[in-house]
Amino acid sequence: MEVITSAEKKIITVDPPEGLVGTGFFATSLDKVVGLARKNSIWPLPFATSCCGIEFMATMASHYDFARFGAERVSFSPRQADLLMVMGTIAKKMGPILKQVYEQMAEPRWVIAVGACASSGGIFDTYSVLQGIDQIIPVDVYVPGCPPRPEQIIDGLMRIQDLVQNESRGRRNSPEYQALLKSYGIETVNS
Amino acid sequence: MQALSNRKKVLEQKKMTLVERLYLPAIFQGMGITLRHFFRRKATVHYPEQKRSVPAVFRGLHVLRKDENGAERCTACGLCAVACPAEAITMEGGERKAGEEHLYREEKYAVKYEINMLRCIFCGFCEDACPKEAIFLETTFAPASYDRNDFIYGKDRLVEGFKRHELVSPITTLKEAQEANK
Amino acid sequence: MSNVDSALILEKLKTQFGDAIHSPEEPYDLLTINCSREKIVPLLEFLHNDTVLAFNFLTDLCGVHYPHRAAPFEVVYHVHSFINNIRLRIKVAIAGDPPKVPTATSVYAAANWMERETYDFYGIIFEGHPNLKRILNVDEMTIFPMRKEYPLEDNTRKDKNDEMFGRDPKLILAGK
Amino acid sequence: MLTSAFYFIAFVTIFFAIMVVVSKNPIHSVLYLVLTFFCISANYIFMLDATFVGMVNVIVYAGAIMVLFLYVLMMMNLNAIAEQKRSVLFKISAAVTGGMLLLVLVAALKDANLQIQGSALEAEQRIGSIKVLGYVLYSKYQLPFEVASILFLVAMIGAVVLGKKDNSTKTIGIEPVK
Amino acid sequence: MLTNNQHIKLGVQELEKETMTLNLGPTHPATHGVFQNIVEIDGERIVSGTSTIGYIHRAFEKIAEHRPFYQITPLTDRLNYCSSPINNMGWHLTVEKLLGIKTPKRVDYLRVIIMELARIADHLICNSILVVDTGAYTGFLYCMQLREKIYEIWEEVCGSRLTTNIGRVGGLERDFNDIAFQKLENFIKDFPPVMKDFENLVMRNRIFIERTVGAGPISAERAMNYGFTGPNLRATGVDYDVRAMNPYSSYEEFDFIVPVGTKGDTYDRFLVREEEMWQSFSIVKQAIQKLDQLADKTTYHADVPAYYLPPKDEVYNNMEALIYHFKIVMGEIDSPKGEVYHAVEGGNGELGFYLISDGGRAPYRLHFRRPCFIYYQAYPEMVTGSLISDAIVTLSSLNVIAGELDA
Amino acid sequence: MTLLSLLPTLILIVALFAVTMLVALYSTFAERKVAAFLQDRVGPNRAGPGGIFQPLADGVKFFMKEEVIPVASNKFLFVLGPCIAIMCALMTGIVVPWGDTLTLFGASIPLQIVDLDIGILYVFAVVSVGVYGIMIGGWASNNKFSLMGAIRASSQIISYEISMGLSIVALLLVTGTMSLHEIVTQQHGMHWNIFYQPLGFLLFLICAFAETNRTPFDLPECETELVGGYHTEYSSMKLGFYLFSEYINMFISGAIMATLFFGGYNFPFMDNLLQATGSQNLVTIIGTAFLFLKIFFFIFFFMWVRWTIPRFRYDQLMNLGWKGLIPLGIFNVVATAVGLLFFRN
Amino acid sequence: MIPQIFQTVPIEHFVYLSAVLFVIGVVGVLTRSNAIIIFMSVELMLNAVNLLLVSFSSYHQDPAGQIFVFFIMAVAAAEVAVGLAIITMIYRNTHSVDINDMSRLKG
Repeated sequence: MEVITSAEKKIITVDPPEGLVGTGFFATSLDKVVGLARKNSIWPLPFATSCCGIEFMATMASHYDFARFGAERVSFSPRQADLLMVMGTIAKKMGPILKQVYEQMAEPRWVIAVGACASSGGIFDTYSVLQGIDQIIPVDVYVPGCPPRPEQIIDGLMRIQDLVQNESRGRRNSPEYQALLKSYGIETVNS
Repeated sequence: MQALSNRKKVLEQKKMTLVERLYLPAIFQGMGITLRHFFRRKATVHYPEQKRSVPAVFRGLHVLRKDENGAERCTACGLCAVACPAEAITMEGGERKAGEEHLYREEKYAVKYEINMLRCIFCGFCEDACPKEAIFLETTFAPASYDRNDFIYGKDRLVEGFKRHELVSPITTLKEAQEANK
Repeated sequence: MSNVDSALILEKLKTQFGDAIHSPEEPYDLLTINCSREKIVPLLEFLHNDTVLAFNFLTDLCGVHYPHRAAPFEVVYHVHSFINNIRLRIKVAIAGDPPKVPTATSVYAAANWMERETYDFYGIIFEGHPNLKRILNVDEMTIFPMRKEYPLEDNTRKDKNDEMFGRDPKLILAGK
Repeated sequence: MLTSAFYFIAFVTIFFAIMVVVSKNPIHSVLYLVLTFFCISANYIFMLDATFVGMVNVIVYAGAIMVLFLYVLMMMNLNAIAEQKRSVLFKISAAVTGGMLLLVLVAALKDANLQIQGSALEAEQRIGSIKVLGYVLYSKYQLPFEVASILFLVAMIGAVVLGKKDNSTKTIGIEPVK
Repeated sequence: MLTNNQHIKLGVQELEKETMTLNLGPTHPATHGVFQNIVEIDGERIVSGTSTIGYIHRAFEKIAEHRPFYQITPLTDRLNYCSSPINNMGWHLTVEKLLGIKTPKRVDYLRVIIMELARIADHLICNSILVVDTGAYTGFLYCMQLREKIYEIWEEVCGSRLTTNIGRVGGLERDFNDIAFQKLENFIKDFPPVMKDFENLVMRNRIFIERTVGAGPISAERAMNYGFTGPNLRATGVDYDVRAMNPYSSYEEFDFIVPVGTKGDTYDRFLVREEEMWQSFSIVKQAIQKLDQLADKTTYHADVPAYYLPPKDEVYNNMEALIYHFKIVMGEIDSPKGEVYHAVEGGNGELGFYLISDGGRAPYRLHFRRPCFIYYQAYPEMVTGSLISDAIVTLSSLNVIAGELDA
Repeated sequence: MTLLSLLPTLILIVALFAVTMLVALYSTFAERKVAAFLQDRVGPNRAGPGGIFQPLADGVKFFMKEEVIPVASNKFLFVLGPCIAIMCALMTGIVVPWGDTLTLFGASIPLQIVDLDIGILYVFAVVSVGVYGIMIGGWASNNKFSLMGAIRASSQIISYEISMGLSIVALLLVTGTMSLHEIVTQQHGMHWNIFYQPLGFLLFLICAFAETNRTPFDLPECETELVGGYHTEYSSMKLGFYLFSEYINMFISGAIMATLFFGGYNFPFMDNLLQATGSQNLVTIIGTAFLFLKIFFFIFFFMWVRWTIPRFRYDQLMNLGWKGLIPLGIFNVVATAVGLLFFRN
Repeated sequence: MIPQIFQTVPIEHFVYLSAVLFVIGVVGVLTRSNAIIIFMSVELMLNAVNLLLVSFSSYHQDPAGQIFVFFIMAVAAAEVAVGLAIITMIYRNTHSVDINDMSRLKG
């Protein structure tokens, strides 16, 4: 049993249910292969609302080249994306839309909160701004900075890659994960 | 409308010439340009293996500096917290006890000093505000992490000497800048 | 490039509108006049249509809240004459609950959203506006957030100690 | 083997054809019709050795005409509109009419002289091949060919004129309500 | 005869409604930010549209009433984040106007360099995104490389790439160092070839011309009535430019032209922005020349000890400096009561700051005249009757920055 | 017809299937690399040495991704759409002559699965059916963007099929046969059709762009307007099928273009080589290699164009098709006919 | 080369098949009220005739039958182009493609 450090959310990747996957060589190496494959093929959905979006453009651009990680196919359709990159301020008016986009994404999905605004509200501690997107959707990785340098965004992606690589295939069906989603009031499609 | 200043210059939309109407010349010209880039040296910096240089003044992660004797400079005056537009700094002052002179330079010091890196916008006002040159923004970064509690940086991670997350190499020299475009 | 200056504008306006225009000032070289609520649209129309003045451009429109004044709200118009390159600030003080002022959309199309924004922030009703509803905030909002009595924060933030910033959290919660 | 293949294809063709008529959703109808055409083309190609006609059938009917139908249906977004229901009596009478027509057709064609000519059996050339068809088409049937192309041209122009959106014609047929 | 057919609805409105409602945004890829356009389309043609904004409303103006003057600079950074330095400078110029500070020539020139680089950066983003929206992605990346060079210069001066927080009341935070000038020189060397490449890629390409000519046109009268400023107004043929009409920061000494278009369509906006970039480039070169000619090589802020932070070593040794330091940081500087409006030519047009000060720590009221917010309301009118593709290129060419739009 | 005699054909089919898939798989990788290089970037390089496992990673990810079928969609058709798309893409390859004959174990095996005497028509038929995949998928998604993508796709493909047909008609006037094998054989010895039909080739090329939905004709899926176009609602391998079929189509159109206009597996000094070595097998293999070289060039060309120029607007695309290419196509047919009349003898 | 099918499947079966298809088309025309489906039923009838023509042509080894199929296809294509244009036009005006609604074009 491996615990991914997340005190707030307590995401625990549990061992897959017995009988479904044994501990045999095949299952574990399949897990590994799938992990490796997913890791190198993360298609981001840039939910860019403000300044961080411009830095994301810089990350996509030649100098930093997000593509090196297999992540250059930006898919604006939530169905096709693996990673929701929330970049920029999420106002309360935007919150439901963000949640809807998250719900539309196909499992497995990951979320990265890029920049101060998305992670915590940043300097905008105001009546109209959501103080961190983790109030409405579960977040896997936070990237600090306002806006973060492209290096930091890439760093965040690499954190995600670590997470992706080590995730067991059973995690998305585990009761813990279902409970996590339920705590956010998100309907799960598969169960 | 009449010209408002003597600087006006009208840009006419030129009619397309016959050659331009044929699509292909412009397309081939464009393809020539992209092909030239195809063989050009790539601009990409292979982060994380290679790191781009940033200037020494870059506003990265905060450090609480010590003086030449290894004593903490901070005196918990709170100016940095006041200057912080994101209200990300929290501190608690304490009186220096006898025998701690080698640890703290002034009579007052920060018992607790926390910066919420998720709130911080790295504007550098704390550095400007500090009268003791204690807080300083380095060229390193706060790394991404899985847990938001991980971003409350206490003194353990702020005081000078803590191993930093080196994302970029620190200083650009003039010579490097001159060579940058060769 | 032309001889239109503050004095001329003022003189023209005085002859046209008389007492509706009052207390002109010129802080930082920008002619500022106060106008009564009833005359503001005719005034803007006059400024817009007058061939000499030709204030063809509405630069800005915003509200200000002075809770301690008799007329607690003020709508400030900045108009600009491109040809004469001169700006003019017009202020309309309004009292009443809700505060009401006629809309300038008939003169300047640009006023549309600016008035909606002002309504959104201060609750100033622009009478005759084609689509006066909230623009920046959610429709469900009940307060007019820019009024001085409402706090900036919604107090959901937990990661700071207000005393650090010279504020007493209790007072803030009480809306002071 | 070929015989059973024929009966299989025939059965499938009839099934799809019936589905065309009974499907509620016009888009499904179109798709079933496409399948029907495929089956008929399969008949041409595999049973009747008329490959060229078969291919042209696919290209023209499945590839062009039915795409056009589908296009029009999608553009109108017609699946949302419920079709008016005909009465059961009407349907029964239609079916009876159809059945009687079938009887007549079968009766009429049953006694046609369907002997295969002996000479044809020994023919060297495949009559379905492009060479033969081309030769016949451009010699014996040249005039009809030309006429058909003129018909095409006229139809094309007609379609363009009809389909052209003109604001002045927008109200045709609307006024009569009084 | 027809009355029996109850299901036939012959109301004209019913018949007219053969349109489909399409929702562009708030997360549609073409919006490049967040705002919503609900358009009624008939086939591919837009019949009507409405815009909804406010999806990243951050209450700048309310925050500004709670922050001391100097802490408003980071807010302005996030207003039009494509050209933050212009916003910074605009704000500082406003405060300087309020406080009556006159900046030295060298400061003016340095500021001009920074602002014109910002304008180039802004227009680069806008034009290259326009080209991306027409389908050609590559030009965008060439432009982004150039933009990266501008970032490097800013970084050298202020220590940050995008949200620069550049400048202080009375001057700049620090002087340009040699590396900055060297990078500036490199930029001057790099700019023409990259721009030529970019222009050759699309400017006379028939596909691009046909996509943009006639897309989202607006007449000069309507544009002025709608409060257009900046390149979008200039594209309609009105040469209104704050730099030329009400020069600030010594712009009157520079030799530049104000390019205007003729039809006010997307192609005109593209052309105007392209030409403005060349003009900005020439201004930067002139500014460097002027800096060379100045005898003064070290001044980077006005001599206003009450408003400009003293150097750190003085804070220790000089009582007066220490007092000023505390006063400035606490935001307790002496500011006069008064109202001031100051405008600069931002990336998108006249960026105005209407500041009411009651002599207190924070502005009593600070209103931003955000050009995007004002001209974006014309968008439904501009796209009505055009195709969806036109609407999208029009949107990109208007360069609507969500941060500035929603404030 | 014994099973043994079918064996080479079966092997050929399997090999063709495998090669097509492989080429398509690596075309996705090549696309990303080419795009990156044209844009001064390096492209994917983390999955395996130089990133060569990138397509495999994508494939595995697709397979392991959750299948989302929108509630409001028509489930059967929703699944059927991508299947049709990829099936039609795969079907075309069987009439293409991939090489001359190989002689193995005494039996001569032509490197073409079937040599239809109406091969071109077959290609045409399959291509025209391929649009159903897009239309059905787009319609079944029950999403407005998808529907618009589907509508655009159908009208675009119908329109461009006409000019494609016209360019082929002109070509057929020259070749006098519809069998792809014969067309290739005729071009033996550098009598490539491109020299006789330059305009026809240009038309065919443009139409090939349109039929494969590549920029500048990628309106059905143009992401800045329609989010994802017809495949907006698709996730996992069903999306993979759509993306894949695009690359297979590119590969096949490259093959068809090489076959029709660039001599197929013919290469310069073919006869000399045959004389010198006397080994037909060697020549065949080199010929096949040359064919693939030509195809790869076309694939590169497709990508090169895509990453260089903007896309058309819907009405401009129609204008170009109906008012530009079709008249040109007709002109080409007439000119070819006149030319043949005067110069053939 | 003669199709093998001649030996096993009598031509009557093709006749019956096309007759059935034709009748299905007729029934479709009679029962449905959606103009487009009626149109499609007509196409089905045309195809039934085509099938018959091709089978006769094959069995009799006479290409004329297949030539006629081409003419039928040409006519069908022309008919579809014009017909669909008319339907589109009607739809635009009445927002319906129901033939019952079209009756009011009269007045």
